[in-house]
Amino acid sequence: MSAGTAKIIPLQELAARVVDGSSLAVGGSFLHRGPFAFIRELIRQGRKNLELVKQSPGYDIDLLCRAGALARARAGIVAMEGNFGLAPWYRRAVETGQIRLEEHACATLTAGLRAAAAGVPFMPCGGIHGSDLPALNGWRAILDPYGSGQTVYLIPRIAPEFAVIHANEVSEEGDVRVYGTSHWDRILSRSAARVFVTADRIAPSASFRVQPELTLIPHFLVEAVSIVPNGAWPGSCWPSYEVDYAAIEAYLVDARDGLQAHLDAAPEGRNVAHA
Amino acid sequence: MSAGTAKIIPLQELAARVVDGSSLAVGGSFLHRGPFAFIRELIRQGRKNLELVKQSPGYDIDLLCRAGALARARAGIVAMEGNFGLAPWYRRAVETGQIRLEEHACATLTAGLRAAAAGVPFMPCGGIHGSDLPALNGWRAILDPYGSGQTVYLIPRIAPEFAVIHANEVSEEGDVRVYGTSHWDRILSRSAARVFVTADRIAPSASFRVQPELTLIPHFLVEAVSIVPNGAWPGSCWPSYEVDYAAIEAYLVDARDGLQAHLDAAPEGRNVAHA
Amino acid sequence: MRLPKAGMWRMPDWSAFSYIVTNLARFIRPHEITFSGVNSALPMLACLLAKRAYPFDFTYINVAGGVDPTPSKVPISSSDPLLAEGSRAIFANEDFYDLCTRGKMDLCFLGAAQIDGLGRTNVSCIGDWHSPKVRLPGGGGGAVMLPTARRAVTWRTEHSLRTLVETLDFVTAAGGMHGVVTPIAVFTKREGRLALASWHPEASLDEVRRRTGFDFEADGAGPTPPPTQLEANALATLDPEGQFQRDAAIRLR
Amino acid sequence: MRLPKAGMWRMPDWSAFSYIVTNLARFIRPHEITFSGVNSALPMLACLLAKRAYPFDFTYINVAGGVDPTPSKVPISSSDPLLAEGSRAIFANEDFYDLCTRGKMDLCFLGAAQIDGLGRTNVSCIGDWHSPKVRLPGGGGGAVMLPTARRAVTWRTEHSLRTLVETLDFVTAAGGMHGVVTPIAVFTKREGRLALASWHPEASLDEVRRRTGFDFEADGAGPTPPPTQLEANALATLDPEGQFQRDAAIRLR
Repeated sequence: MSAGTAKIIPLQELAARVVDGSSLAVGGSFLHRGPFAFIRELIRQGRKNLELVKQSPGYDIDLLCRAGALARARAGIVAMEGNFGLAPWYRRAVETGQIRLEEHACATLTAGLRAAAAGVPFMPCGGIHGSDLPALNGWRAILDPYGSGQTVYLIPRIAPEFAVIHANEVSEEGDVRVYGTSHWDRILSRSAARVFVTADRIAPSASFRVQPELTLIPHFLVEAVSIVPNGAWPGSCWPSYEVDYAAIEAYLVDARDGLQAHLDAAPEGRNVAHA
Repeated sequence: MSAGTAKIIPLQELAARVVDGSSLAVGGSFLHRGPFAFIRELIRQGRKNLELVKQSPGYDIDLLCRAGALARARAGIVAMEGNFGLAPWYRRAVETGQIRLEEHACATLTAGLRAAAAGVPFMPCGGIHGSDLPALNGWRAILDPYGSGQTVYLIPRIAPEFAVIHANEVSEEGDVRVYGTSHWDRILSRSAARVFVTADRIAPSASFRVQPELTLIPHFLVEAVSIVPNGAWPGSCWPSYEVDYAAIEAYLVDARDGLQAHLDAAPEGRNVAHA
Repeated sequence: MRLPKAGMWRMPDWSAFSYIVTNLARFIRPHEITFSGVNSALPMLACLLAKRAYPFDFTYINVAGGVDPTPSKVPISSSDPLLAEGSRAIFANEDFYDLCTRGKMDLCFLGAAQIDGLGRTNVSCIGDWHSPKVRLPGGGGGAVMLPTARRAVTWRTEHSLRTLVETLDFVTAAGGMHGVVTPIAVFTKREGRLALASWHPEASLDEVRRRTGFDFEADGAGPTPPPTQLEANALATLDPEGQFQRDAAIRLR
Repeated sequence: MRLPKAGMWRMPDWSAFSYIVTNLARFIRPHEITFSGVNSALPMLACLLAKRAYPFDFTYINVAGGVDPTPSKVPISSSDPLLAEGSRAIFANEDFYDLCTRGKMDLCFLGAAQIDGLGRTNVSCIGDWHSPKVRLPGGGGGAVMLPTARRAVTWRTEHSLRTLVETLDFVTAAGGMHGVVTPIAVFTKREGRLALASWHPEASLDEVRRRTGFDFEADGAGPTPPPTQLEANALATLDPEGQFQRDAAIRLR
């Protein structure tokens, strides 16, 4: 991707670039700084047969399962978190075989992404010994060829087609800044073939020049950006807004048209996304 | 290491913790933000038989060779840089067998350090095929057990006893902040058993609380810190000072007592280091 | 830990909630690095309690990237960015996992749905993995952190034959389990198996045996020492309205 | 690249310095990611020249972590932090190496002491590695970047039988060499071997053959097109006092 080209497009156009059947790595963790408006837009557009890749999905994966948009998931730990416990529609989707799960530890999923980021076919990962996960996933262990006597598991490369991150701020050119923890967003942005970003707001390019050390993802790794105020709703986006627990409680009510009602309640309207 | 304990000690005491024969990973790159006052202090204290680990050493490794303090080096590329070309005392030390070199590509040295940082015995590294380096170093390649058909080299773990970083600013508690590129300092600080830091100055802890995202190394990974203004001299420490090319030219003159004259010309005095 | 003489104990009102939080906190040791993760409100409270109640220093890091944070309030979600408030660094996910796998994480709190006598955990499923009766959250930190942390401690808000089992439905994680806390008991590992360290003053060795699915040693076990004033005060400060206690809704029986 | 008709060329004053910098710059393509590293003043100048002289956009990243920097002056050291001045991000060493090994680095400039007809390089030693006549800088980026970058280009300030050789003293790096620039010639890889693309207008095919240690094809080769006004102006802006040219001290012969 080249520098300086106008990368800021409406949310609908950004979501429209993800075709049915795509593998999508999603930023944030549980209820925090996830690109949730983008996920909702995928659902509005009726996307199907997606794969989600995320260490700790929750609201996002539950929403995709509820909408019937998901076919596969590679995940470490799945829950609504807060006091909401399990993700009900996700749970049902796995229990009924609606989606195929590849269960990871968060660190094994990360190892697979690191393999993609480093351009190697696998990545060693510590621990795992004694777990049933390797047998389940066909992970191979090898003896250290350098004689330490250690046996270590090799996690195969995980290379999502898309990574979608929600950021606090972006520059006009697509440089990405986040506040607080970056969760797993750094490695997602280095392992996916195409990186999409939604952001609460644009910040002056000059502010990025003053503190380039704060930039998590440089513009040339980013294909396109949408400005979506409150794009992480009903999750938090530190330090701007906290989790909207009432909205999640409402979402969890298993009512007819509950999903549509939730989508309609979302801050991003059809046009809000236009920057 | 625990939080909050007073970690700031004089440079002489910091250097005194490195015993003869230690393996030392050194921060910065070529003439830029290296812990050069610390290296000089090791020489003043007559340290011997050290191993240096660094992707791109130059002035530091040349100084250690000139002083006869070095026995082994694991390095990617060695030069004075600028317009100074090869590092003369290093070159002589290798050509005469005074030191034993393990020649790396910068990325293979990094792979070995990543193995240590991740607690695994080896790390795969892309490229390398067709080079004489694997045969030289006994690196093994394996076929991807997951059937991609790719063969990839595994670099054995490199775990230095010490990493020494020069930073722009530290907090009283030992949190580390640098400006501009971090070079390889992040991975050095995660792969060494003990992390030492020299810094140009102390910055208020409050400033770290305001922008914790700027902290490269959190206090609990740092064993001890010395405040050494101009500690990267004759190298640069962006944005505070540039390379002192005249001092390096003077250093390169092969005069009797030239080394001592250079050490005496260094900004850090015997007592400056006391914070 | 000095135990009061058995039988002498009177304290009708040590809630299961306080029992778990307090006993998790008691695993924290001076000058160590302790970690709390996602879905871990009780360990989060335990770490914050230890910072207030204990006369020693330790490094508390968490899944929100916080390093010895001073949150302005205690969040409901244990991965809330509030847990990095006041932190002088962000130590994000890749960093704390690497810290653990390279053997520098002293104490990790890790969740579990089922625990067996070897201290192995299942957080994956009830029933067969491929056609589960209940799909649980899944792997999380366990499979990598349990075997690589110097000590791992877990907790269970229900102490029963279906949570403390002889045979796990699935082995999600195995390895370095050091301690387990339930509403009525504290187990620590001894010669490779969980052994009873102490029981809730209102419970008894018999009750713990009756409600535990695996066999265990109990030599030297007795009633758990009650919360000190400092522990009680710290928890009161963290949960002034008792909201966390109500939300947790943990019962002894 | 359109070549002027052979023999017609008159331009007595195209310095070897300008020849190398300009022809390195001409390998840069629109909308690609181009990297310059340590010990690489000439490629650094080539990238900065291309930014000024060419009517297209590309991403210039460098070993100082700079991304499309706007340095207030051109540093002597090609790894000087000045090369991140005006950058909106710091893309540090681990990041640009990973970018290259995962196949997303379009063009890498990599140094060499010896180059063979296959475009392999030696930057390690003259003589036997274990008892070298000259110990050279060593591996650097080459062994990993040369085979993984989409295109790698190198340069040599001396064009002679000891720098362009039939047999390397040591193979430091092998793989994706795309082009080589010397004071008198530009080679590009064709069917796995370096082929002459063009020669300095003051040189000739004969001279290039005489001074090259390996055999090469030269079909379609001719005099190198002279610097455009934009290229000449850009270099003049970057080196107004000719300091870099003097320091480089490169001669055609």
